[in-house]
Formats: sequence, C-alpha cells, structure tokens
Amino acid sequence: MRIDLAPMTPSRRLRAILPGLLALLPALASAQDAKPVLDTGDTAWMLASTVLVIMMAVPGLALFYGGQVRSKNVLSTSIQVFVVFSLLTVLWVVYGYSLAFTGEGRFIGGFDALLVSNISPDAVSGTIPELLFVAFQATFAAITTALAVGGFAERTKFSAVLIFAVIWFTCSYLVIARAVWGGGWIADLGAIDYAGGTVVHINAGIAGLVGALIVGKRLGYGTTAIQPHNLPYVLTGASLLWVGWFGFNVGSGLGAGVSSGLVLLNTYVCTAAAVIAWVFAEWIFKGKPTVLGAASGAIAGLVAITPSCGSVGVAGAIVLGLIAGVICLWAVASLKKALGYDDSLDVFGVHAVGGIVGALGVAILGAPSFGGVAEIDNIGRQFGVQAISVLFTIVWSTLITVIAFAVAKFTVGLRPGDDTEREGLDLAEHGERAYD
Amino acid sequence: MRIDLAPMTPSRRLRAILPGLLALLPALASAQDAKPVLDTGDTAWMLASTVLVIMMAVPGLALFYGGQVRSKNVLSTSIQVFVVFSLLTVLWVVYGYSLAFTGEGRFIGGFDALLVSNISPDAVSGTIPELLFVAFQATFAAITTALAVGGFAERTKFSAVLIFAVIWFTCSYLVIARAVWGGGWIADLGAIDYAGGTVVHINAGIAGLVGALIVGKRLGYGTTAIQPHNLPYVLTGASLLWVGWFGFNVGSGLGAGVSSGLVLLNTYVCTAAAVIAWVFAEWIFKGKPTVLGAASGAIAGLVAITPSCGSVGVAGAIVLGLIAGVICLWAVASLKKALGYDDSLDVFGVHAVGGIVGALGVAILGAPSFGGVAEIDNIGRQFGVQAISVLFTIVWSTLITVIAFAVAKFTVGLRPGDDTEREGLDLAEHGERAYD
Amino acid sequence: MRIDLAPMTPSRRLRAILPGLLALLPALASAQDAKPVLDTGDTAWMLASTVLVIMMAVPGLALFYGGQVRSKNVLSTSIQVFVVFSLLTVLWVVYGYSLAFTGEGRFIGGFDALLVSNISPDAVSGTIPELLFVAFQATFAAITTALAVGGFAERTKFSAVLIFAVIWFTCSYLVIARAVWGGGWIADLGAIDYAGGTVVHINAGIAGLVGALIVGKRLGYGTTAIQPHNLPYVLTGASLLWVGWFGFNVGSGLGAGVSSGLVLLNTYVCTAAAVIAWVFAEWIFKGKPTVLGAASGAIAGLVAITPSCGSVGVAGAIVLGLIAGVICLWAVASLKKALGYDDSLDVFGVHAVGGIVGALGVAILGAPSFGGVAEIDNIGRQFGVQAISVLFTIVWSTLITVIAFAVAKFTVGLRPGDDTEREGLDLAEHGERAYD
Amino acid sequence: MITAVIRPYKLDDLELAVARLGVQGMTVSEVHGYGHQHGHTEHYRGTEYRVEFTPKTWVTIAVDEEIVEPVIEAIANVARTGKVGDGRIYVSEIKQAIRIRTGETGTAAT
Amino acid sequence: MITAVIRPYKLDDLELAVARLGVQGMTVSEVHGYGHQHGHTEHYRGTEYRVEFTPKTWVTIAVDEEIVEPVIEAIANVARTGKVGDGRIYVSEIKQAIRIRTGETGTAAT
Amino acid sequence: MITAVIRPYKLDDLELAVARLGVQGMTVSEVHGYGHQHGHTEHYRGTEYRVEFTPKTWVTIAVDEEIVEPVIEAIANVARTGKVGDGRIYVSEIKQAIRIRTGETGTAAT
Ligand SMILES: Nc1ncnc2c1ncn2[C@@H]1O[C@H](COP(=O)(O)OP(=O)(O)O)[C@@H](O)[C@H]1O
Ligand SMILES: Nc1ncnc2c1ncn2[C@@H]1O[C@H](COP(=O)(O)OP(=O)(O)O)[C@@H](O)[C@H]1O
Ligand SMILES: Nc1ncnc2c1ncn2[C@@H]1O[C@H](COP(=O)(O)OP(=O)(O)O)[C@@H](O)[C@H]1O
Repeated sequence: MRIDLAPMTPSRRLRAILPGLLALLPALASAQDAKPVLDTGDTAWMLASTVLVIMMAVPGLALFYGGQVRSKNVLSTSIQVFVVFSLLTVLWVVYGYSLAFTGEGRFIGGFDALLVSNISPDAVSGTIPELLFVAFQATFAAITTALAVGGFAERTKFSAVLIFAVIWFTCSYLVIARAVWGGGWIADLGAIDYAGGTVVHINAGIAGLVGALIVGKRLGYGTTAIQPHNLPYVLTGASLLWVGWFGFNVGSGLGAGVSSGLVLLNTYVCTAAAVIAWVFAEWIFKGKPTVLGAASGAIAGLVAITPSCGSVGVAGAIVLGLIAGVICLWAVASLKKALGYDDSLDVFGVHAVGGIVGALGVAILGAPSFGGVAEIDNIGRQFGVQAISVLFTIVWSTLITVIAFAVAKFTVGLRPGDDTEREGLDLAEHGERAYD
Repeated sequence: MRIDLAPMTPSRRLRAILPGLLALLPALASAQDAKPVLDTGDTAWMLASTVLVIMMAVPGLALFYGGQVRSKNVLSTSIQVFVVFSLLTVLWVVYGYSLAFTGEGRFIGGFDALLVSNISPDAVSGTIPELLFVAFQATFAAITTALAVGGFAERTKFSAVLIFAVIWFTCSYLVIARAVWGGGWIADLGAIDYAGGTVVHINAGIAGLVGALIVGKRLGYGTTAIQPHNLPYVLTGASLLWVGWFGFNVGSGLGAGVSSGLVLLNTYVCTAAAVIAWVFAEWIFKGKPTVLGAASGAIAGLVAITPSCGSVGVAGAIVLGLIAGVICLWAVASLKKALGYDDSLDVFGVHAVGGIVGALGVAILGAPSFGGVAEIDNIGRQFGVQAISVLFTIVWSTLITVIAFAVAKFTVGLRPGDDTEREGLDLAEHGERAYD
Repeated sequence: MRIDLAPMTPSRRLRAILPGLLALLPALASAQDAKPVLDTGDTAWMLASTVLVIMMAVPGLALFYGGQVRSKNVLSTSIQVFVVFSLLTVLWVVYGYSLAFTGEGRFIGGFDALLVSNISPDAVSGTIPELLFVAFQATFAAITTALAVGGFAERTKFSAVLIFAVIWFTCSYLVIARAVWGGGWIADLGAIDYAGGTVVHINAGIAGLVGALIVGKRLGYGTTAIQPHNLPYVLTGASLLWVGWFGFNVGSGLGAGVSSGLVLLNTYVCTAAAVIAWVFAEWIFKGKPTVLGAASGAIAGLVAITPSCGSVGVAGAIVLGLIAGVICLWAVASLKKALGYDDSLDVFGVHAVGGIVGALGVAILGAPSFGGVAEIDNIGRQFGVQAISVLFTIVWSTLITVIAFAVAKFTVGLRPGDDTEREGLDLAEHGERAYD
Repeated sequence: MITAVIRPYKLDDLELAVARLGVQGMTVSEVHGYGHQHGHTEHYRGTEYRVEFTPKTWVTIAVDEEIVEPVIEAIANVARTGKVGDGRIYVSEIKQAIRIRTGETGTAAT
Repeated sequence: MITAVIRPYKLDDLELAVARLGVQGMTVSEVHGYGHQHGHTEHYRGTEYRVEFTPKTWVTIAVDEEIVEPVIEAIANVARTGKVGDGRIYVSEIKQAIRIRTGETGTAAT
Repeated sequence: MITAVIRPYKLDDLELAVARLGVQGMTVSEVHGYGHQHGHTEHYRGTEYRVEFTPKTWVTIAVDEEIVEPVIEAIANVARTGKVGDGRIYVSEIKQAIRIRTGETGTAAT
C-alpha cells in the first residue's frame, strides 16, 4: 500500500542535517538499506518533540505576539496565530505533506499521499512511526505561517490573513521545504540547515516584512504610543518558545541519538548568550535593560542557532548568540527606523535577520577550525552555498507574499477601515473584548 | 510481596484499546506470558505523558476555567481545580487504584493495594515501572473530577465542591473506570474507548450538568452579562490542554510503539479540524469568529478524538473533528438555550456531547470501510455496544451526582448566599482578590 | 581528547542518589567498567527532563515570583529571574561545569573543561550524551541562583542582583555542588540527597534570607499592604514549577529506569499532600483556604520531596508532604512574624525550611522500617549525617552571601533610592510598565 | 449632577431603579474608597497591615432638576444594605451640558 | 472645569485639538457608560443579555473662563461621529485651583 | 469637595496626613494625566513617540467647610516633590451629601 519513496522521507530530511554532523551518525548509511526498525527511545523523543513544537505555537507564540500588541488587538492577534496554526495543520495532512515530501518532482512533489492515505499506520520510517514524522513536519509548516502574521498585526482583516496563509503556505512554504528537505535541490548544493533557518525563519520573516509594506502602517504609527499591553505575557510567550524550541531543534535530528546532546546544549546556551547580549547592549546604548529586550534576545538566539545547532561547537554557539543578540537589536531599533517600515512584531528584524546571521554564521563557526563539527573544507565556498539558499528564500518568499496579498486585496480587502482599526480589531472583527 | 494480578493491570487497560488497533501490537499476547521487561523508550514516553496530563489540569484547566468566569470568581474556580486535583491524587493512591485496578470484583476491586503498599518499587508492568502506571492513572482520576466542577462554577461553596468530589470520585469514577479498564465488564462487551471518552468526558460532563441543575442558576443568569473576564487565559488554557492531551491520548497506549504515530496525528488533526469547524460555523451563523469559539472548538475536537484516536484513520479524524466542532457549538448555543440550564463552563455541551460524538462516531469511522483501523465487522452492532457504554455512564454518573450533592446540601449547604455570590466567591470564600 | 574523569561524572552524581535506592540499579557497578553505551530511552527522558527544568525557571518561576510582587515591580522581578537564569547558563558552560564536575580537587574542580572544550560531541556518559549531562546540570545551577533573588525582590538594584548572582554561583553553588555531586566529600559521608535538597533549596533559601537581611526591608513593610498583584500568575507559575519539577527529580536518576516510577509518584503525591495540608491548615487556623496557600503548599511539597524522592515509600511521601505543608505554613506566617525579616517571596520559609524538612525527614521516612527503600541501618546516624550536610550548607551559603552583597554594596550599591522604590522598579530600572 | 459611591454588585439594581424614573444614561467607573470601613486589618504571610481601601463603583448621572430627589432616594434605597461601607451620594451643580452627537444642550443633554 | 465623556479612540485627536487652543494639561480615566446606546443585546453561548455599558474615556480639563466655549466646541467637533454613543460634555464651577508643585492658584493652576 | 491629582505613590502619605485633620473617608481612582510633563519622548524599537500621559491617582474627599483650607495645605505638603508632575488640587461646591447607610445628610455625610 505504501509507495517506495515514503520510508526514505526522514532520511531526506536528514540530508539537510548530515553535512553538519561529522561522524555522529555512523549507522545511518547502512540503516537505509535494511528494513526500518522502530526504536522506542527515538520515538519517545519525537513524540515529545512534536508536542513541544505545538506548545511553541499555542500558547507560546500566541502569548508572545498577543502581549506585544495593544489591548484592543490582543484577541485578533492571538486568534490569527491559533486559527492559522490549526488550518495549516489540516492542510498539511490534506496535501502539504504529499507535495513537500513525496513524489519525484524536483521543485514540488506529487499527489500520491493526499490525506496521507498511502501511509500504513504501522509504517516505520527511520526509527520512528512514519505518521509521527508527518505530524512533526506538520508543526513546522503550521508555525512558520503563524510567525509571518506578526508582521502585519493590528491592522489586517482576519479573512485577508487566512487567504494569505493558505496561498503562502502552498506556494512558498511547500516549495522551499521541498527544496531543502523534500526533493532537495538546495540540500544537494550542500547547504547546512539543521532545523529550518531558511525554510522557517527567513521565509516567515520576509513574508512578514513584505506583508507589512503592502498592508501599510498602522494608524498613528510613529506619532502615537504603540506599546506592548502586557509584558508578562511577552516574557511568558518567549519562555515557552524557548522551551518548545528544543523540540524544534533537537527533534530535527529525528531521534535521541548522541548528537542530541550537542544540539540541545547549543540551543540552550546560544539563546542564553543572546539574552545577555541584547540586554547589556540596550543597557549600554539606550540606558536601560528591558523585559521586551530580554524576550526578543531569546528569540533572536533561538532563530540564529536553528540552522547551525548541529554544526557549531558549544563555544561557537555562545559567540553566535552574542552576535545575533546585538545584530537583531540593531535591526529592530536602528535599521527599522532608517527604513521606516511598520513590521508590528519585528518578524523581519528577529526572524529574517536572525535567520540570516545563523545561516551565514554556520559557514564559519561550523568549520572545524572554528571549533565546529561540520564537514566544511572551504569556508568561502560554504558561505556561498549558504548565501544562495538565503537569497533564493528571500526572493521566492517576497514573490509569493506579493501575490498572496494581491489576491486578498481584490477579494476581501486588506484593512478593516480606519474607525474599526482605531476601535480595535477585537471588538470589530471578533465581537469580543479580551478583558472584562 | 506483590499480588499476582498487579502485573496484568496495564494489559487490562489495554483491553479497552485493543479492539481499536488492527495488528499494531502483535507482541502483546505473548508478552503477557513472559516476565515483563522494562523498556526505557516506553518508560521515557510514559514519564512524559504523565507529566503532560498533569499540565493539562494545572495550569491548563485552571486557566481555561479561570479565564471564563468573572474576575470576582477566578480564584474560586481555579483553586477548585487545583485542590480537587491534589486531593484526588492522594485519594487515588490511598484507595482509588486498589478499588479500580486490583482484586477480583467485577464491579469494584479490592483493598489489597491500599496505599499501593503491595507494589514493589522495582515492579515492572508491561514495559514500564508499575508505579508509573499508578501515577499515570492517578492523573486521569484527578483531572476527570476537576473537569466536572466547571458545570457549577461561580456559585457553589468550596466545601460542597470538595464533598461532591470525594463522593463522586469514589462511587462514579472508580466504578466506571473499573468497568472499562479494571474488572472490565464494559470492555468485555467490546466497547472501544482508547483514552477515556466515557470514563472521563461523558462521566464528567454529566456530573457537571446534573450539578448545575441541582445547585441552580447563577444569580442574574439570563438577565445580566456574565462574560469571560480574561480571554487570553482561556486561549492559553485551551492551548495547554491541547498540548497536554497528547500525554492523555498517546500515553494511553502505555508506550512509544508504532501505534503512537497514528494516535498522535489523529489527536492533532482532529483538534485542528474542530477549531476550524467551530470558528467558521460561528462566522457563518453568528457573524463573527471568536476566540472563545476557537478555544472551545479545540476542546470539542480533543474530547471527540479521545475514545477513537487509535481506531479512526487520519481522514476520519478530520471528519470527526469537523462534526464535533459543529455539534458542540450547537449544543452550547442552541441546545443549552432551549433547555435553559446554567452549565457555567459548558462541561456538558463540550465534554459530554463531544464525548458522545466520539464514542458513537468511532463505531462508524473506526470501521475499515470508512478508513478506520479497528476490528469492526458489524458497524450496527458496534454502535449498539458503544451506545450501551454511553448510556450506562450517563445513568450512573447522574445517580451518583445526585447523591453527592444531596450529602453536600445536608451537611455544609450548596450556595454561599446571595450577597456573597454577588460580591464574588474569591473574597468571600478565600479572602483574596485575584488582581491588585 | 576527553579526560579520564569525565565519563565518571554522572556516576558521581549518582553517588548522592545511590544510598537512596536499595537494589534498583544493579547494573550500575558493572556498567562503570565497560565503555558507556548510549540508551535512546534514557536519552529521550533526559532531553525531556532538561527541557522541563528550563520550563520551571522560565516561565514557571518568573510567573510565580512576578505574580507575588506588586504590579509596579513585576517586570523587575521577572527579568531578574530571566537574566540570572541566562547568565548563569553561560557561566556554567564557561567554567561552572569544569569547576564542579571535573578535576581532582576535593573542594573545587579544575579548569580542564572550560567551555566544555574537552568533551567530544559524541562522548557518552552513563547511557546519555555527555553534553546532555552538562546541559542538565546547567539548569540546576541557573535555577538555584534565580530562586534566591526572591528573598530581596522589589527593592534591590538589577546591577546588584547580577553581581550577587555571579559571586554566589561561583563561590557557593559550585562548592556545594562539588561537595555533594562532584568531588563528593559530603556524598562520601553517606548523605542522601536525590535531586538537590541541600545544593539547591537550602542553599538558595539561605541566600534569600541573608540577602533580605542585608538589603533591608521594603519601604512600608509591615505598615502598608504589600500584596500579590496577580494570583492567577502565581497559581500558573506554581503549576509549571510542579510540572517541570518532574524533570528535576526524575531526571536526577539520569535515565528512564525502573526507579523512575517511584521517584515520579513520590514527587507527585508528596506535592498533592502538601497542597492539601497547607490549604486545610489555613482553613482551620486562619479561617479561609487561599490560592496563595495552595500554590505555596505545592512548592513546599516539591522542595521537601527533592532530597528524598528516591528513598521514601509512597506512603512516606504523603506523610512528608503533610508535614512539609504545615511546617512551611508555620514558617512563613508565624516564624517570619516572630523574627521580623522581610523575605519578599518566602524563599527561606519555603525553600530552606522545606528543604530541611526533606533532608532530615529522609533519615526517618527513608528507613525500611518506615516503609522507605534506602539503605539506612541506623536512623540516628543517618540523621546526623543529614544534619551535617544541612549545617554546612547553611554556614557556607551565609558566608558567601554576605561577601557577595558586600561587593555589590561597595561597587554599584544595593538599593535604588526611596522615591524610585516607591514609584516601582519597573519604570525606574527598566523603563517599562508591565500593563498598558 | 448626581454622583454616588456604591458597592460594585449593587450596580445592576441601581440601573433598573433609576431607569424606572426616566434616567436614560449614566457613566460609571471603578474606584476604591474608605470611610467607616477604615482600619480593617489583614494578615498576609506573617505581616499584618491595615487594608484601607475597598473596591467601590462610582456612578455619575446627569439628571433634570425635577427628578433629582426621587433619583437620590431610589439610589439610596437599592444601595443600602445597612452594613458599614454602603457609600455616599453627592449632588453638585452643572453649568452647562452638551450632547456631542447632536449639539443639544440643557435637559436633552442630561 | 470641563468634563467630557468620549469614545476612547478619539482621545488623541481631542488632545491635539485642545492643545491648539492653549490647554496645557488634562486628566483622563477609563469609564463605562450607557445612554441612547442602551439596550443592545448580545448572545453568549446560548444566553442572551443586554450589554448596558460600553467603554468610554472620561476627560477632565481645568481651563480659564475665557476659553471654555472654544474648548467645548473643539471637543464636540473632534468627538462627533454622528453615531449613537458619541458622549457628553459637562461644565461645572471650580471654587479654587492649586498647582501642588508651585503652590500657585487661579489661572496658573488650570 | 476636594479633588486632587497626585503621584500614585504619595497616596499612603496623603491618607495619613488628612486623617490627622479629621478626614474620615475618601474615594480614589487610577487616572492618567499630562500637564507640564507633556512632551516627553520615548523610543520603542525604532519608533519614537511622545508619551503624553503618566499614571496619577485621583483623590476625592468630601470635607466640612471649616477644614477645607488645612486639608488642601496638608495635601499640597505631602504631595509636593518639587519635580514637574506633582499634580493639582481643585475645590468645588457640593449642594447635598447623603450617607446611604444611614440616610444622614450634611456634615455627617462628608
Ligand atoms: N469623606 C468622603 N469623601 C469621599 N468619599 C467618601 C467619604 N467618606 C466615604 N466615602 C466613600 O464612601 C464609601 C463608604 O463609606 P463608609 O464610611 O465606609 O461607609 P458608610 O457610608 O456605610 O458609613 C467609602 O468607601 C468611600 O468610597
Ligand atoms: N445622563 C447621563 N449622565 C451621565 N452620563 C451620561 C448620561 N447620558 C449619557 N451619558 C454618557 O454619554 C455616553 C454616550 O451617550 P449616548 O446617549 O449613548 O450617546 P449619544 O450622546 O450619542 O446619544 C454614555 O455612554 C454615557 O457615558
Ligand atoms: N488643566 C488641567 N486639567 C486637568 N488636569 C490637569 C491640568 N493640568 C494638569 N493636570 C493634572 O495634573 C498633573 C500634573 O500636572 P503637570 O503640569 O504635569 O505638573 P505640575 O503641576 O508639577 O506642573 C497632570 O498629569 C494632570 O493629571
């Protein structure tokens, strides 16, 4: 009943990881020949990882984003995260997995696995149930699109957001996921992307920025105070993102093998270092260390370590975190001011910029000469390959975002009207107030 | 030191699951003969699952319920969840496990395992430590009773709630748990209930409704606005319930075997589909998609997939979610209005109704002809068996709830008095205000 | 590339556990001789455990502490937790692990493993990746120091807190961790401390108290109302601490072996029992059961079971919980009043007192004659050994705390000034308001 | 202009009572107050302190001269429990009242 | 003393408008009100109820006698949408005004 | 009727000060205000904006005619820091005061 290609899927996913791991997975090559045998330990961790990535999105991202907007828009923002996440989960199972991971197409897959109908419940892929792999990948697709909505929060109609989400997921996420993990033309170049720095973060960050530019600025942006309405939510959300991200990164190794130790420790210390860097940089340059800064620093570190967590050494992870913390602070404070766009929740400044820092940084810090464990002989060449994957993602995501918003604009319209926006989207679009 | 029956307990638990799994567990029959050997992978997942179910209750349920009441009752509602959960955990270990899972009685067990005194710390049951099985089951007992208190929130004395909890747990939960998982007369009928649709959700939902009817409506119900005071809490609570529910459902397989993939994916997509169904149905029929709807839809989907997560196919899980979302919305909006009861947090409309949808739906969607993986030869017969288990649960839970509230009424009284209720239970019963 | 001692580190950690486990780990002795082989099940659980301990700190502790202070100090309190946790994570990797767990020194270790540079990414220690062990230990160091800051919250400069944290971590935490887990002179005495009752809780509790005494009382303490500003946060934080603590305690067994069942169940029921004890004691003695009491009771139970979770029987765990709940209530209500110190968040009353109850209680309740599973022949002797480890921790932590605050005082100063303190530290020190 | 400080849970009743007298609008806000309720002490983890302020609701109603007395009476009746902390009613003069939507002044704007 | 009840999102505009007339300070608070907006019903999970109160912003501005009229007019202009619920403006007398920092009274303290 | 806008953290002191003069009750609420504090700019992630409003506490005290002056003075003394933003005191006339619990009017109701 199952197609031949299916059991190889996770190993395709692994190809994006492999260049980053010197010799940690010796059994893998031979394992591909034999009939896959389930390992309960690997499965236990992948179950936990899938759950952790779900927790990143709901409640993690919903709180992180919801706390940063004004109290009149907290429901609007968090229902967007919640419903986009749910919708794309369903679409992933309906056609996403099939298009990204099955079939022969180089740029897009086939329709053989619609509704995962050709996967037997007892199929094992690598060392885990194949349906668990499907679920784990679903969380990635769903959270990526949910991330993007932060760019144009507080001013976009719910219906427009959903239209954007469906189109962008189908045409941008699936295509890039296939390039890196599925058909693999980017992976074939030798690009290192352990857990999705390009597919997830640069991709979403660009969509957020382009969406913000197309939708336009929030009313009053730059003149009136637009501040987070609940910073404890922001810190709680960032914390849950940190916690859940271990599922995202360590789970990308698809098991609980020896490399999980390095990946977990890198994810942990890079984030901690980025928190320190952002907070101290603020303290030095702006006078005060802030909670919003600490939370943002954590996300910056997490994003930066995502592509590189299996390639850099522990010292390299700390260095990467320090760099990412400072650069992302510069991006959301100075760069954003200079360019004047209104990316509500700094999806670009944190996810795209942090993702680029990580994707390029791994070419250097992943090299053995810099304490890394990746098979990088030529840093310059690797840097070039990384840059190509980054550039492709930027261009493609921009293109699709423009199309998606064009469709939304000419069907349901983008913005709810000035009075509605001033009154807040919660009441106007959802008929509810967050607090009573 | 250990009684003979003890090591079989988890396999009894598995009997309720087995009809739902075609041939995913071939080794099980023979495993029962051999001395059980611990599997670290299975154990790792069951540790994680136990922790996840605890997280469902605290903070998940406490936030989900606490956010839905008025700000003057948030502490009252969440301390009820917290203390009922704690109290029943202790009682489970003191006598619950013994009565539900040990001894020979068909309807109720024995007193051999009081304080789990006859279980050696190194006893292995199935492939996990036996004490871990005790702990995992404790979480089910404790959260079930905590769910029920949502039906009569905002107006019942704390002491009355505790009296209800102890009596209902002892006489309703333990008896039904034994029928399905312990002694097993319901399981012997061949009823499918993977993770506790009847034992947990219908059982609790009925108790909530009957309690609501006995205690009477909240003052001002139907005339003044009684609205959730903090919807971000509600969404966060629902999210944590979703996250924790993977421990509840996938953990019910008692290991990290191949079937865990199907169970996890079903739990994930059914919930996502129910969110979409509820939100879109609201949008169409009531004009606006709401956060309360998104959160409620998630719970409806989770409840519906609970009995069926090991039996339906992935497409079936999506269908079930869509159905559950719409039916539960109808139950909490139209049915509730027609009947006029005041089930404060819709324990009946979501848990009982959703549980019934799942328990009956599995008879159809679990059949191989509908893409399911259960051994259902005769859908009509299976439907009948499912209906019997549902009806028994409804009748029994109603009976015990009536008795429990009668006891509470004639000892401590049910309601705290009109002025106290108007002022809010937080201050009157607990001497605290939630926010300062 | 790895030094000889490294692979023994986790087994050293186990020495503190071993006396508490009768014969649950028979394979251990021989395992030390053979080359360590990774077990995916153990690794899966240790990955999950590490993540759970991180969740205890962020967001758990940040919410638990943040909710208890006034709304003008919630950011100050939670950023202290967040940044201290991050900072010490980095320092742990930079030099902490090396000083605590490597080298030959009896009181402090060596500098061989600075930046964990001599640990190969594919090194296995016990049955898990060695770097995972490093990460797991990092969470302990980081959360311990974060716990301490609760003692002097709402009145201490951020800079002073950071200076305290670095000095105290280096001179107190590392030294005591080495004594118990690393070089092991306390462990050699035969002291039982499964998961860190002395190293973590007594240590942090004393630092909190001494810090509170040195910094002085909050302005208005004793005259004006200083109340928790958000009790739902407190309950949520306590719940997440409970949830995460399973990683802390069960993870301290460094795998998912058979003893994990007992440790998990003990951690679960002791906490539940302490909640019940605290709440009912309040109800009886003060008239009302409170949410703050329920939350505090949970922490008291968790602290008390920390050293003893592998040694007491399940009935013993319940007894310990009941005792800890009542004694800690007495400590924070009566003892604190009698002594008149201002320990803002009762770090002493809950962590030090609860830790002492657990550390001494295990000598009795851990004995087989009291249903325990520890190898305690002579309860009196064991009690003496436990008392020595407690006393040493108290004396050492006091000394270092005094020094750390002296340094802070003469460099950056301790308090921000009266007007600033009255206005709140959020605005003055961090330029932010929590709620808008 | 009638201003009343009442117990929060009395607001629904107050609203109904004054509506019967023809009052068609009001503005309320959450306040804290003390008076004879002053001096109540609470215990919180070993510290004792006086809780001065309890939550009250502040109601502002602009009414025509002629119904001032009946409205006051109605408010006093529904808000009275007889226990300390029932609150106060204050009456003050408005020089001018404008309804923003229509620009009407005087009686129409109360 | 000018007191206005307006729609919350009109505050920014109001502030700019009165600043142009020389108003140098104001105090605002969040309130809830009803008037002709009274009687709107909502559905919430099977129960129907009237939502009496909608959120409004209460603005208090102490101004010199001579600019009372222009300030009222400015407020009415920016706050008017023409839809029910625009709010009210009330003017009352202050007997005395003191600026705490300087002890100034009268005009300087408005 | 004395109305004062003060810095929130000055409330405790104010309460003690006026209690000494025989004031037995008051009502307070959280407000936001600007005045000479107007115009302070903040930076938030690359955008600069003026923060007009800072949190203040609004205190309303009904007192007998004869102690109006000492109460004003006491408030001004405790609330003064000398830094911009100290706040205002306004005095206005009450036509009638009723204590709900007892129905008393006049002085007893202040
Ligand atoms: N002098 C006052 N000025 C302003 N408000 C007052 C004054 N006295 C009382 N109040 C308000 O009235 C409320 C009830 O007053 P209190 O004296 O406690 O009860 P009672 O009116 O029943 O004696 C107080 O909480 C406060 O809000
Ligand atoms: N009699 C009144 N006393 C006090 N406030 C009032 C009164 N009538 C209206 N208001 C306030 O004015 C707001 C708007 O009034 P409303 O009658 O709903 O709209 P409109 O003024 O456009 O007819 C109300 O929400 C309420 O806050
Ligand atoms: N014209 C006014 N009307 C109403 N409130 C005012 C007015 N001017 C100032 N206030 C209130 O007084 C507070 C302090 O005033 P401000 O001018 O900033 O300081 P200062 O009184 O020290 O000069 C303001 O925040 C505002 O709440």
